[in-house]
Amino acid sequence: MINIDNVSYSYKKGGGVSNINLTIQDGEFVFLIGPTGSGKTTILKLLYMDLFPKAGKITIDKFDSQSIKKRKIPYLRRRVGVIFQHYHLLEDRNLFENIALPLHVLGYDKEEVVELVNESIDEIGLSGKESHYPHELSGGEQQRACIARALIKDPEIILADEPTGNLDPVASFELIKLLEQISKEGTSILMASHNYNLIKSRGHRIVEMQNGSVRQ
Amino acid sequence: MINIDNVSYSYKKGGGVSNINLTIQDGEFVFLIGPTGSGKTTILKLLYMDLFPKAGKITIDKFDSQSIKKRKIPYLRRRVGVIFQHYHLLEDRNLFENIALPLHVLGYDKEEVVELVNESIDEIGLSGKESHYPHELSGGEQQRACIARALIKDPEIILADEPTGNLDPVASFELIKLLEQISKEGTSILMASHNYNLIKSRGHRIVEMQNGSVRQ
Amino acid sequence: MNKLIFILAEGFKNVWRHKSSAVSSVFSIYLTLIVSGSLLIVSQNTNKLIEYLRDKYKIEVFFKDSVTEKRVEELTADFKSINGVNSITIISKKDAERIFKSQFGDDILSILGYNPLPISCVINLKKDWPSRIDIKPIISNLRKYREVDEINHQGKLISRIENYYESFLEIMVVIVSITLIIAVFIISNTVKLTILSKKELIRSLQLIGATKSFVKGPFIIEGVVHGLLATVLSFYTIIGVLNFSKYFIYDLTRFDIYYDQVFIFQVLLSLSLLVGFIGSNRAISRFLK
Amino acid sequence: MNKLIFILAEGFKNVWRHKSSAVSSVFSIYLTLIVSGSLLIVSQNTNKLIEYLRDKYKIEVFFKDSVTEKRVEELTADFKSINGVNSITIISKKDAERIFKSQFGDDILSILGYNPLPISCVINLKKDWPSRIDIKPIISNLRKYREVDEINHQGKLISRIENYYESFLEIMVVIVSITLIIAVFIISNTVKLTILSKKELIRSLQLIGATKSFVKGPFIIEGVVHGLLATVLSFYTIIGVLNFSKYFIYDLTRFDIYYDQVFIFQVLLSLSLLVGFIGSNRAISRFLK
Ligand SMILES: Nc1ncnc2c1ncn2[C@@H]1O[C@H](COP(=O)(O)OP(=O)(O)OP(=O)(O)O)[C@@H](O)[C@H]1O
Ligand SMILES: Nc1ncnc2c1ncn2[C@@H]1O[C@H](COP(=O)(O)OP(=O)(O)OP(=O)(O)O)[C@@H](O)[C@H]1O
Ligand SMILES: [Mg+2]
Ligand SMILES: [Mg+2]
Repeated sequence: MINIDNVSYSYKKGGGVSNINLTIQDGEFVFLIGPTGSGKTTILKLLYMDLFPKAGKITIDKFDSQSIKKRKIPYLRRRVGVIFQHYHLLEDRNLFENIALPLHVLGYDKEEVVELVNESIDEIGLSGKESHYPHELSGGEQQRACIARALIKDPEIILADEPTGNLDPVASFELIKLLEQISKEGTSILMASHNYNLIKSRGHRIVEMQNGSVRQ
Repeated sequence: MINIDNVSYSYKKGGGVSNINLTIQDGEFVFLIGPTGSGKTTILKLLYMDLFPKAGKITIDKFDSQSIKKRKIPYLRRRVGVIFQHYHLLEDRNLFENIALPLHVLGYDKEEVVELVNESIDEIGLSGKESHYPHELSGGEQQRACIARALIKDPEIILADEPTGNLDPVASFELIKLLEQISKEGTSILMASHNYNLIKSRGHRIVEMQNGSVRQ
Repeated sequence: MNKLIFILAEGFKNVWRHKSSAVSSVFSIYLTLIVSGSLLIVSQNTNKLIEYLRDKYKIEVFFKDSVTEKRVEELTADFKSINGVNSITIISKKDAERIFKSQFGDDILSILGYNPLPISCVINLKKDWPSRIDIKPIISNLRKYREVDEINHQGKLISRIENYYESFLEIMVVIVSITLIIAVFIISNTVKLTILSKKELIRSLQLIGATKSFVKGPFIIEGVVHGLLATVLSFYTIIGVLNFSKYFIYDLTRFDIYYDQVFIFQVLLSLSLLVGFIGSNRAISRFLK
Repeated sequence: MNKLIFILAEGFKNVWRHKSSAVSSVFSIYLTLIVSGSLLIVSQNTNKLIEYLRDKYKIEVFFKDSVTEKRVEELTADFKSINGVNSITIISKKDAERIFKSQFGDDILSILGYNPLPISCVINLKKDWPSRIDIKPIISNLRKYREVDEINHQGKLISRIENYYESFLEIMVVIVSITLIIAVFIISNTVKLTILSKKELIRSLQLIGATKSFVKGPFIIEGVVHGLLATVLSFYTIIGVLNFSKYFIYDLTRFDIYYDQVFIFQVLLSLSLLVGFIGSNRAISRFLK
């Protein structure tokens, strides 16, 4: 369960979010929309504790932003799968190694890693490109690799920031369906998106941001 | 005028484009659509001569891919404004410096640079954020900065690769209108996009790619 | 366990992946080790060098004509108790004859039929004085004896060498400390440069949920491998140069450079590991807030 | 013109922007210059050192008792024409008397009433032989004279020193060349490390339509500024150390180190600029295909 309780954050140079309240239950799928610069990415960063609220409190499962110790943050992040707006694939590792990294962090052994990663690459339709480095993949392929990397460790919470920006309509639709299926199994999902056509009328909650606040 | 004459290119690890034929007149606005990995970015790279065709010939104004000398490529690129799929804003320079860079390359003097850049930042609605570094801008703001950087030198040709991926619907619509206006003044524009809803029924030519070829 | 293997493997792979920066890094450590190693050898030989120079300090005492060999023996036994005197060699009339021959090319006996040369003795000074040697009290002590005719000594040379003795030791300490500080500094800088291009990797790992030690591990292993390479290279360089110059210097000055291979290797190794470890740790920690 | 200003400004700004890598870079150049500078001074003093050592070569010739002072003067005039002889000092009976006194503490006249010491002369050798000195022909030449009784010389010391003379010069040349190669190498490596983190900038500039020289310019200026800083630092270090050790060494050995500040500065400057320029150029060109 995710709970954002009256949270505010402001960057040194201005901008940020204020008085955000939002609760996401286990297995709930919530969309976050709003114009450029309205604070969607900021909320997601607060959730994976890359930023800490200036006021208010964020609770994710047993972790909360006020009492968590710095060295405990990695353990929070291991439960959260994040699809970043700017992918952060590692340029000096190939597709296979990039997707395998979260498993190495969790200490999986070699056979498990190979099996899980191959399966996942298959799923995103990139088999045969295991040895491609990020710059040898198309924009959409990189984005899919990021999705695979976020999902491979079976996270309890998924945070997705504009995951369809470089995907074609078919692939975008498939991603939504995949996420819906995962959410049915009990995973909470918060997804920021501009693609209103894609998300409307699928029956999920839509939270709209404007100028750093949630529009009621 | 842009002319792609039976061009093929293949990457070492496979993938690429084959037998592409496409002519874009001065002042024409052409959309390039197609699923992920179909070769859109590859065609754009061939046009700004980051890649060279393995077969066939590309002609852009007086430059052609078969006879151009390496040290002449910068002069071709100065006439072309490119909006890259992965922005390539410089992380260690702020918004102002990033947008000013093409003018410095062209040797504009200081006053001109300041005037033009401020004007352009105003236009994309980011005034007040001149001193923000790229990581201090939201995804959409970065994308707009890239658009401003491509347009500031008044290019004769604009190549745009998925320029609306991180823009909200309103901003995307405004971009299209801006590009239409620029194209009316005689600039050729080739824009790769997944956002079919945005580009359909605006009366521009749409070229569809599939598996590295143009679908007729 | 799996994590440990991964971290180790990553560390070794990194050495190879970043070949060109590895060369720079190893080279910086190498240079530092060469300087430190040379200083180590110089400082180990400082005492030997001082002793070598002090070996040349001699006080010659000439006795009056009337003094017999027996009396000289008694007197030199007395001299020995003077503070600072190490050993005494008596130069008998016979010895003086030989010296005369080598000095003037002629046999004094064959010229004169008898030997008019006085008995003398050479006083060698103790070499292991903790501080500077002052020969004045010794000389004045010797002058007290009626039987002593003349005293020859190289007082000026001695005081010149002794003047530098203390300041030399001080300078050595200063240079060694400066070198060590510079060593940490330069290594941490090289590692920082290397890591600069890996900021992205570090950030990604952190966002994926890697702990600090997981992120640091490969870098520190990489640093340690660089340190080991530099140790081996600098060790053989130093030993090579030493072996060469040892004979050269011995041949010219009869000064025998002292060195202990095992000790040098241990110092170089611990220096490179310590400094390399501190250096990489410092550099990574900057990026790991 | 505007471009030139921009490139210059960028170059200087970069030195500041990349402070920490600048420190590394300057330090590498600094170390290299220190080594090269020291070698320069050693090589400039090699001839002086050889002359200093050769100054100590002396051949002593003792004449037979019967030879008169006048005849000795004639003979020494003869000796002067021997190949390799520089100057000759005659040691008369009076001089020998004084030497006897200093050696044995006694006045030979007061002992014997007359002076039995032979006349001798000391032959100084020419110092500026182009190659190794061989004294054997000189000795055998001297032996031909009937009037000569004994000849003393330090043949062994001379041949020891001369043995090293030639190989020493060869070794100097080898070391200097190795140092220079290493200098280019290490600087190009440091610059490469610095540029590695600026691959993105270079690529962006190229995609925007910047010419090669526009991209290279700021890097080369940055490199040149580093070179200048290193030159100034190393110059003052070398001069400082020289000034200190000059007096130290002179005091101990009377050997006066020769150096020419202006020349040293010129060599350091051109070395750092040349090597820095080649180094950065090489490093950037890799990323500029
Ligand atoms: N590090 C930072 N320093 C200063 N201002 C920042 C920083 N990061 C973001 N901002 C500003 O905060 C505001 C919100 O940014 P945020 O990234 O949350 O927007 P967003 O909703 O994700 O937008 P987009 O849809 O374009 O991704 C923007 O105006 C941005 O300029
Ligand atoms: N440097 C490279 N080396 C090898 N293969 C490459 C390289 N760059 C691209 N490819 C492959 O070429 C194909 C076409 O890539 P391209 O980037 O042109 O696709 P795209 O149409 O732009 O896709 P997207 O909509 O995802 O951006 C893809 O299958 C990709 O994996
Ligand atoms: Mg965002
Ligand atoms: Mg693309």
